[in-house]
Order: sequence, then structure tokens, then C-alpha cells
Amino acid sequence: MSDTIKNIEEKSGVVVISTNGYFNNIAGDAVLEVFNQKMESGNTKFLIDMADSKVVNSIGVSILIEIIEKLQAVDGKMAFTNLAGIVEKTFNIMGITKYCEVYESIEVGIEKLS
Amino acid sequence: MSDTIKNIEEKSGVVVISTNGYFNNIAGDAVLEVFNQKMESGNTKFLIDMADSKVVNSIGVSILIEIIEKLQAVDGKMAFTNLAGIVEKTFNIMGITKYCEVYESIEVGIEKLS
Amino acid sequence: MKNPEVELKLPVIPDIELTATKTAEVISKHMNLSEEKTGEISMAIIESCINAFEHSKTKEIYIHFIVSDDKLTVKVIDRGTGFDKSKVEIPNIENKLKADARKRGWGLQLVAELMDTVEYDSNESGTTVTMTKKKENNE
Amino acid sequence: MKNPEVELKLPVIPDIELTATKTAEVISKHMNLSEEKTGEISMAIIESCINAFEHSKTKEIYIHFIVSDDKLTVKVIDRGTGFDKSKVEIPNIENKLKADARKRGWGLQLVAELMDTVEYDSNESGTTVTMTKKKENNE
Ligand SMILES: Nc1ncnc2c1ncn2[C@@H]1O[C@H](COP(=O)(O)OP(=O)(O)O)[C@@H](O)[C@H]1O
Ligand SMILES: Nc1ncnc2c1ncn2[C@@H]1O[C@H](COP(=O)(O)OP(=O)(O)O)[C@@H](O)[C@H]1O
Repeated sequence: MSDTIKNIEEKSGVVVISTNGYFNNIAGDAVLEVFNQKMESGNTKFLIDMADSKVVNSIGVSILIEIIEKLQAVDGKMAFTNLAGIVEKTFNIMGITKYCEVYESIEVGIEKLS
Repeated sequence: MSDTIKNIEEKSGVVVISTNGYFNNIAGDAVLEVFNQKMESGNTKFLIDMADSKVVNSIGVSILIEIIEKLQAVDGKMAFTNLAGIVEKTFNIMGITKYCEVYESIEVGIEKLS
Repeated sequence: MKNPEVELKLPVIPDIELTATKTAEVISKHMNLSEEKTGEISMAIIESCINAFEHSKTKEIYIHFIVSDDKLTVKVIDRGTGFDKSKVEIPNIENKLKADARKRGWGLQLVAELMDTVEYDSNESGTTVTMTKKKENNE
Repeated sequence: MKNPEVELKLPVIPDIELTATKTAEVISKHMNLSEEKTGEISMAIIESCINAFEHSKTKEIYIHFIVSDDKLTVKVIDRGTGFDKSKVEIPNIENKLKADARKRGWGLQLVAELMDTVEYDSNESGTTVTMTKKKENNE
């Protein structure tokens, strides 16, 4: 685990990835790497928990678009939880929230995705 | 409650004051005010929880010396818990830890003080 | 203090833009701006800093904060290559989701949406982004 | 980038010294300094900034960070009144605990204990505190 990813767990068929700190290119690449591994082993449902990433940049967030593209090919899903106000606003402006739901907690996210 | 004090509670005769954010003169004065009120109503045992104050300055910390002085007059006690490394080091350099214990958790602090 | 100004000179070090977002937080608090506005200012600063670091081909950038009664002005300045803003495409997610499309290219758009006013002054001796956030009467 | 430098010009706004501690955090991380050293550098900067704000009678201060292979150098500069360090008493808690004693007066002592080297260059045109933290070979 890198210092940009705090936790990875699987629950009810959903992979929950909790990020840590500034969500920049390094953090985005770390999430992409976990995503690629999990997708190879057959996972298609992902919940990204950003409780500890109150600050992001568009380079990090752009990497999430790559994940959305890959998930579309396998009819998978990605959702987010615990977004800071400015992070959700950024996702809105970029249009990411057209393709991904935002849930209020990890529990709700797992329930809705699974 | 001010935004520099997160919580105040009394347990087993110990007043636990949890601070929030940068422990500067404003935060120090806020703790002093709570202390003065509680001392007037007869409390003499205080635990200061600094889990959410990882950054301090010497103006804020100096105000704690005033509290130590007042407590000496009534044979009272103040202790600290959840100190960041640099905060404990600062307390050591200033000599505050000669007069106040540092405990690893609120629970242990209450147990030892009460 | 009347109209305080902060000036930062920052070299290209990973994450050094966080120095500027911390500055924005302290100043926003001083000005009594909402948490929402503080986040918007910080994000706009991050994007402008990253652009200057990535594209201007210089080794350092300058950030100025100018506080006035009714607004905060932030300038992000580099002495680099400059660029023609009219040639920059407006991004949209549907195009980005096409195979092989470059996913990047959101910075200018984000800054435009997050701030009240944004101006680019760019030529071969560098780029200055001047952006403002208004303070409401009740803030 | 070889020997990057950061320069901050900060006005007297409450808590603006946190801009400088954030800078110290980002630079320390870049230099691979330990968390312990990062905390020590930050605390020394806070104390030096507060002194300049409180005692120099100026409206702004300057902070420079100079990164080199074996150490971080931080300068806190004001163009204020200056002071005679030899006249400053070394504080101790027993004296401070006497009734009516001034509880303050810890800044210089803290900086001296927390940094590897500290120098004061002070005269009627201002004060420059130059302090360094060494980087170990294994950091
Ligand atoms: N400070 C700058 N100096 C030079 N070019 C810039 C600067 N800021 C932006 N640009 C140009 O504008 C383009 C769009 O920027 P932006 O929307 O932030 O997306 P991205 O940086 O991801 O490409 C950049 O690719 C670059 O060509
Ligand atoms: N930058 C400065 N400009 C002028 N005087 C200073 C400066 N820094 C320190 N001093 C003087 O040194 C004294 C001791 O400083 P310090 O140990 O930080 O304690 P305190 O600031 O709490 O008095 C101050 O009271 C002040 O007279």
C-alpha cells in the first residue's frame, strides 16, 4: 500500500479504495494501478472513498476518466463517497458525476453498488 | 463552544478539554476561560486532549503555565493526552512536563487523574 | 492592516502549490469568506500553478494575493513561453471518454467556473492569470 | 531542480505563519526529512515569525527557504527595530511560575533547541534569523 492509498477492501462484491492526502497524479496513478489489478481478477464494481482527500487536482481526477472508460467496456460501475464540497463541485464541472454516483457513506455506497 | 475548543466533558471528577486546530493565543485563552469557570465551580483536575492540535505556538502554551500556577495554589492537577511529537518536545523544552503528566489516551488520563 | 498583500515565489517542487492553498485558507478565514469559496479559490490556484509549472518551461512561479474590502484577487505569474488561449479547446467528458482521447485539459475550464472573474495576460515573456472572488456583504 | 529556493512575503494577518509551516512540510517531504525534523523546523519558523510580527514593528516579513543536499536553511527577515539578543534572559519554568511573573519569553529558547544552527543578525534596520536543519546521510 502506498501513502496515497489508505485502505483497500472487498465487501459484497464491491472493491472499496480509500485514498489518503492530496489527490494528485501520484494518487491517481495509485488508484489506477489497484483498479487494473482488481479488474484483471474480475471485479467490476468500485467505490472510491475520499474522506481523507480534501484537496485534488485535475491531473489526478483525469485519471479517473480513464477508469470510467475501461469500466464502460465491461459494463462496470464506479462510485464515490465522502467527497469534500469542492471535490464534488470539481467532479460536477468535469462531468464525472454524470457517469458515477456520489454516496454519503461507504455503507450506503456498498449497498447501492452491490 | 468556540472553534478552538472541540469538546468539554466531566468524567470521574476530571474535566476533559479537547482543543481544535492551531493552539495559538486564541486557543490558549479559550482553554483558560473554561479552566477559570470550572475551577470556580470547584474542579481541580484537568485533562487537556490535544489530538486535533498538531501545531502550537509559545504564546498559546505560555497560557498553560498560568493554569499550572493557579492549580498549584489549590493542589490541583493538569495532564495532557494525544500530543503530537513536536508538541510534547515543546512542552519538554519549556519544562511544562515537569509539572504535568502526558498520557497516551483520554481513558488512561482520566483513570490516572481521578 | 489595510489591503494586505502576500507574495510567494515557488520553485518546481512536487506539491509546492499546497503552500499557496494554505495561504488562501488563512486569508479566506481572515476575510470571513465561506468554506465553499475557500475551496473554490484553492482549487483555482492549484490549477493555475500546475499549468505554470507544466507548460511555461520556467523553474519558478510567483503568486500574489491582494486583499480588499469587497474581494480577494489572486495572480499566478510565470515568465515562461506564454500561450494563445483562443486556441485551447473547451473540454467535455463525452469526447474524453472516446478511446485514446487525452483525458487531461480541464484546468482553464475549472478556473473559469470556480472564480468570479479570470483574465489571462499571456505573451512570449510569460503568463499572468488574474482571478478574483467577491466577498458578499453578509460575509 | 538544483538547490530550489522559496520566498514568501507575508503581511501581519492572524495565523499567516501557517503558510510558512506548510511550505516547510512540502519541502521537508521533498528532501526526505523525518517527520520529527519537519515538526521542529515548523515550530522554529512559527516562533521566529511571531517574534518578527510582534516585536519588529513592521507590517510584513520575508521568509526564505534554501534547499541544499545536506541541509535546509530558513531565513526569517524583518526590516524592523532590531534587538540586542545578549540582553534577552534565558527563561525557566520555576521563575515563570512565580506570582505575577510574565509567562511569555520562550521563542528564542525554543528555536535554539529545535534547530541545528541559529544565527541572529540584528540592528536598527531589522533582524534576520538564519537557521539550519541538517539532513542525515540515511534520510
Ligand atoms: N501558464 C501557461 N503557460 C503556457 N501554456 C499554458 C499555461 N496555462 C495553460 N497553458 C496552455 O493551455 C492548455 C490548457 O490548459 P489546461 O486547461 O489547464 O489543461 P492541461 O494543462 O491539462 O493541458 C495547456 O495544455 C497549455 O498548452
Ligand atoms: N524580530 C525581532 N525584532 C525585535 N525584537 C525581537 C525580535 N525577536 C525577538 N525580539 C526580542 O527578544 C525578546 C525575546 O523573544 P522570545 O524569546 O521569542 O520571547 P517573547 O516574544 O515571548 O517575548 C522579545 O521580547 C523581543 O524583545
